[in-house]
Amino acid sequence: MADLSVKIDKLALKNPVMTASGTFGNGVEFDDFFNVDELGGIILKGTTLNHREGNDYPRMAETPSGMLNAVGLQNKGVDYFCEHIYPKVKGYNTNVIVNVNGSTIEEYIALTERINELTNVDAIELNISCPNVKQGGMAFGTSCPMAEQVTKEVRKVYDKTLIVKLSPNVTNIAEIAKGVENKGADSVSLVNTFLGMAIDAETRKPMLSTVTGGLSGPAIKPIALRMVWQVAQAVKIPVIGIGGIMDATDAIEFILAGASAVQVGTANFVDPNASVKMIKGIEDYLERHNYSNINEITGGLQL
Amino acid sequence: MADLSVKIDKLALKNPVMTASGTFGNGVEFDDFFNVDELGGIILKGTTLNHREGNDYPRMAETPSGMLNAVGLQNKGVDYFCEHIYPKVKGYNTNVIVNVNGSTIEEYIALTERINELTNVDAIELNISCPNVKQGGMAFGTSCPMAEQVTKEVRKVYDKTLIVKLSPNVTNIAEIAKGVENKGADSVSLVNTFLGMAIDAETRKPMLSTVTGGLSGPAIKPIALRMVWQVAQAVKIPVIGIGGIMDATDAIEFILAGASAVQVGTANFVDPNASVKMIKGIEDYLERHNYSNINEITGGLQL
Amino acid sequence: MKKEVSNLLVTKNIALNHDNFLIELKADSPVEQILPGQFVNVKVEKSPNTFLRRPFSVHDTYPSTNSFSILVKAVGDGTEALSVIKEGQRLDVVFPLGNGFKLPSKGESILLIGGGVGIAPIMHLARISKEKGADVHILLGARTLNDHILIDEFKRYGTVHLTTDDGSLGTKGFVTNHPVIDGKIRFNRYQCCGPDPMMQAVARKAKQNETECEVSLENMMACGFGVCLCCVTKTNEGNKCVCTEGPVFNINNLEWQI
Amino acid sequence: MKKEVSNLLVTKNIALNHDNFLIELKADSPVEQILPGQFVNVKVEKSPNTFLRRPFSVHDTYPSTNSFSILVKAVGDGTEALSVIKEGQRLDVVFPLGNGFKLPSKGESILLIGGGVGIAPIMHLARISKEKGADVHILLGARTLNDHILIDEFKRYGTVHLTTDDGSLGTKGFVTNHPVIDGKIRFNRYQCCGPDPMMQAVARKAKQNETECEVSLENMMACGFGVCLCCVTKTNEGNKCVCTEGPVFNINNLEWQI
Ligand SMILES: Cc1cc2nc3c(=O)[nH]c(=O)nc-3n(C[C@H](O)[C@H](O)[C@H](O)COP(=O)(O)OP(=O)(O)OC[C@H]3O[C@@H](n4cnc5c(N)ncnc54)[C@H](O)[C@@H]3O)c2cc1C
Ligand SMILES: Cc1cc2nc3c(=O)[nH]c(=O)nc-3n(C[C@H](O)[C@H](O)[C@H](O)COP(=O)(O)OP(=O)(O)OC[C@H]3O[C@@H](n4cnc5c(N)ncnc54)[C@H](O)[C@@H]3O)c2cc1C
Ligand SMILES: Cc1cc2nc3c(=O)[nH]c(=O)nc-3n(C[C@H](O)[C@H](O)[C@H](O)COP(=O)(O)O)c2cc1C
Ligand SMILES: Cc1cc2nc3c(=O)[nH]c(=O)nc-3n(C[C@H](O)[C@H](O)[C@H](O)COP(=O)(O)O)c2cc1C
Ligand code: FES
Ligand code: FES
Repeated sequence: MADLSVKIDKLALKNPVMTASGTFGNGVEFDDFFNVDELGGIILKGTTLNHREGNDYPRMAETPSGMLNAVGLQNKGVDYFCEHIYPKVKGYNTNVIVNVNGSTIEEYIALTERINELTNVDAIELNISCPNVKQGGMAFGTSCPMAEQVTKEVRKVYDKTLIVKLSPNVTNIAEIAKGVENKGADSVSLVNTFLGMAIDAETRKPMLSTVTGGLSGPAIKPIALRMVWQVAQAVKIPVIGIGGIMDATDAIEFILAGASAVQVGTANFVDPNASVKMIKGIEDYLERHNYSNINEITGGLQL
Repeated sequence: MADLSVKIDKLALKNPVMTASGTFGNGVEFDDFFNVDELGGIILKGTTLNHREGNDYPRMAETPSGMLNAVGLQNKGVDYFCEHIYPKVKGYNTNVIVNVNGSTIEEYIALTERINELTNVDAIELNISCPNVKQGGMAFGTSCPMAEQVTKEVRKVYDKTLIVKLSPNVTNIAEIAKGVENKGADSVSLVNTFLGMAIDAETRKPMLSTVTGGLSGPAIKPIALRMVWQVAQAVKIPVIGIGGIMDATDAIEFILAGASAVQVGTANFVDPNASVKMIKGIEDYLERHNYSNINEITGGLQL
Repeated sequence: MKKEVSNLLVTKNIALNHDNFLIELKADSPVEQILPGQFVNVKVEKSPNTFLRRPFSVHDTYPSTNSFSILVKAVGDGTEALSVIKEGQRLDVVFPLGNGFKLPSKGESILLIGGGVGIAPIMHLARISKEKGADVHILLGARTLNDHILIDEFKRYGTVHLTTDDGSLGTKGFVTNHPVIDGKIRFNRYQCCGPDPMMQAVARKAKQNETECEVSLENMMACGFGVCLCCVTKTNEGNKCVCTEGPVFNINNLEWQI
Repeated sequence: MKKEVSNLLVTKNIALNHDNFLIELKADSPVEQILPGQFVNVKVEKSPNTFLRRPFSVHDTYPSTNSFSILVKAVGDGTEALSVIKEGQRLDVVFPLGNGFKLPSKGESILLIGGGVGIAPIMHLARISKEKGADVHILLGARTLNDHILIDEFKRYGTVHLTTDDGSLGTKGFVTNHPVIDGKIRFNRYQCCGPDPMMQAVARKAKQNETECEVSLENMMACGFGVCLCCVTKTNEGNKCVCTEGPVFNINNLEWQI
């Protein structure tokens, strides 16, 4: 059997399949379906310093081959996380990564410091790309100087693996990737959702309470793949590919484009077993093509 | 029957349905299917100063609810256009608009001057957003100063209606729209295609000869709609909505978001009659909702 | 009962009228543990405009054949694709989901209220409630005579009361116009599933009559099992997921303006 | 013939073997005017991964019933969805598209070469060529005996020669290994449809034997009627659209490295 293990900085992943923040709850919701330990890693739901109620309902709309969401980082805040969620997930025998969100640099720092205390959290994913919050969020991810600054400050207080999650809503994502690499990011993950919108023509109302929301799913895959390809060529740190990955073939495409690992998002809703099936599918692909190690195809696009 | 006529600057459209450049040939290819004069306007295939062979085959790949293209502005150049194509289209009783492309400002100007001589060309659409050419193209559309400069220079030599076609591959499309408005654009049309990519996992090769290409179709509709909404709020000139518009409902959504008119692109491939059917569909919608004039719903999103 | 994703066999698809379809699915595991009010999330194949799964209440369970049914009203592409599914085909289903209705104690009088396709979970609830020894009353509302379905089946589990908007069957008007709701019987509980305005009207009656009241919500869902946080409703403990902390809520917990 | 978009009735769908399906479609307009080598572009419903139409050669026309057929090989989602279409259903088809093969003069000898599902347009071409009074030879290549289909039908219109990769039927090897191609008969023309490597091998033979040669290309298409410019092939007059200036090309016009 082919060796699927990959490294993202200090993080050892038994395979390149992780699950994307906000689409996998805290992992425990999947215990009924499969053994979460089989995954390369899980990124928990976006956490903020303080409790957030999130946006009003309706928070989602289906679109062609995709969906819009406007959850708005609903979560109970980091104290609740440390007390009630961390105990449930710290026993997982997979990489547990917390998705960190702030509306100011100070918030990012305070939150990171709290997460840093949790021994079994192996890395943080710095979310500078949430399109669904009024303050902060995507503003950090769409400005190169701001992205650099938040990375630099968080780096100062965090020694474990720091992944920065990039926004696709930019003119030049490779530039931002290089910027955060320079400021000490150990890895970049991309993409977060695209800012989109849906209207109900009959009622003449927006489909989301917030008017705009984040587009995810297969619809965005071609753009996400292009961005991963561009970023992989621009940086030396490992790239984590995200965006419309539904099956092993999609995952292989991102890996060929240069991703060291992938995150499965919206696919978890369509098929709760999508991520774990993907591992098997990647194994089959490698075997069929006579590769003994996943690394042999990373960035292996034939030009 | 409701009044469907709209105005884009000096251009009177009998209805808001136009067809998008590069997806409608020179109109004549549709003569077998329906009477092209029924449309509000047609935007002809992208024209350049000199003959262009375009990119190598393969030039297209299907993606979830969309397609990538890498045609690369194949056309026989403006001389051929004036001599051979213009005579065929000048008799159309609809607005005939030429899509103008350059790799330098000088080329844009020279081309515009040539088109300006053609009495029956009612407007030009300045394409500063083609992702499929090495030089110029999208570079003009993704930089605000460059977009402004080309608009300003072309404005100097062109008195008829000047539509500037915007690229969606930017952080802040409203800013660019405002920029070109300030430099004299009479209207903005958006969006052009999103830069995307597809890989054949089995062969490990890109699906397009150019690796990346332009994504169009329903997949991009939520993002295009959001951009039209943002731009419509930012500018005073009429906005023309483009992006994944397949039927009358889609068109109404763009109009509610603030578009004065729409362009039908990829839908022409899926159903050659899509554009003309859309006119009927919009009529039915207005009737069903008791509107007597299309203008009553322009920008009529209920917040 | 553990949630599962299973490829279930369609053993029946009966058109009850032009837009309501009763689809029976055979499971691999015992279905006794599915609770009245729980729902399932169905992947719709061959429907290009149906990307996400579609949620449907469990209409009833048939423990002897390890089967359960859903009642599907064709309202869009996904439900239309389901309406033509054939016996022998398979459906990929995540189940069972959600919390379910409160079950009555022996001797309690309960009024189960269903409007439109909201009658779906009422059958299962009525049957189990009768088995528990409750005095079951079932109040069903529909637009016209022709929209009323499954009345005989409901009669097996309780006293059936009917309303139609146009008066073509039963009491004319909404369910809340039916005399049973303000009548002699002091119900221990109203349990209701239907369009939001109907459930709110019932909730108002419940307040007036000081009767406990549960409603089953149908918020738009992306995942159905508590991970996307898209399906929330406001409660007095903040936003709660309808798919895991509902779909059944006691109206006292909801922030409804009634 | 004017191009049209029509909702055509499926009058037959015959499985010829496990992956080849002959679908007959009834048109509203007379089909005599469809030329051999022309193709149609089919909208595939209920196939979520099939966004664009799918092009298929006209296999033959049946003027007495205003019908024509296509031969579909199931290779992906779109063709698989078509393979299960039933008599009585309808298909949305744009037709006829493309230029068509050159038709022979009376007394000419022609060799029509088909490989794999590339045999599709050869039937129509063979029938019309025979009607024109040509001496028609048909050379069909397939992987094995079981992949050869419609041989008896082809025999009606000319002398049939067969090859298989494994020698299980006819000459072992590729079509270009068959003796007829270098044999006694000096053909006026080879006309060929099949996988690119096969057509290129045939083109090489044609150069060697100084024989006129037409090939039918299957480039990926978005529109099928000349507006998207996606389907181009390099010719000595620059890029040409396969959908309007082809699919049939004289090899002298192509920039093939042969
Ligand atoms: C917990 C729950 C239980 C349900 N039980 C049943 C049931 O037993 N029987 C039944 O027929 N239906 C039930 N529904 C509603 C059913 O899920 C929707 O009718 C279905 O998803 C519509 O899919 P579609 O593709 O046919 O329609 P679409 O084309 O997606 O939409 C058609 C119309 O239905 C509306 N709609 C879409 N999704 C929902 C939704 N989740 N809730 C309400 N309206 C929606 C849309 O706004 C639109 O107006 C339930 C929904 C939930 C959340
Ligand atoms: C002018 C023309 C005539 C054709 N005539 C016939 C015919 O008579 N009978 C027949 O069975 N097929 C014919 N084809 C090929 C047929 O169009 C494809 O097999 C079909 O589009 C595949 O669709 P799919 O959704 O099943 O496969 P997909 O899932 O889209 O693709 C499956 C595989 O087929 C390849 N493929 C997809 N589209 C094409 C294409 N246009 N040409 C070649 N390969 C493709 C893909 O690269 C992939 O490897 C013709 C194609 C053209 C351009
Ligand atoms: C409902 C929903 C909630 C999300 N919440 C978060 C979040 O809290 N933090 C974050 O970084 N990304 C969040 N995302 C973005 C995903 O992690 C992922 O980047 C995106 O959905 C694209 O991947 P996909 O196409 O595979 O879904 C969310 C996405 C969805 C659909
Ligand atoms: C095959 C193809 C060719 C195109 N060529 C041009 C072009 O020459 N000039 C231009 O401005 N836009 C061109 N476009 C972009 C379209 O005009 C349109 O902006 C885009 O496709 C989005 O709309 P849609 O989703 O409705 O297709 C082309 C698009 C396609 C698919
Ligand atoms: S639908 Fe995803 S949390 Fe309820
Ligand atoms: S397929 Fe569009 S031009 Fe040929």
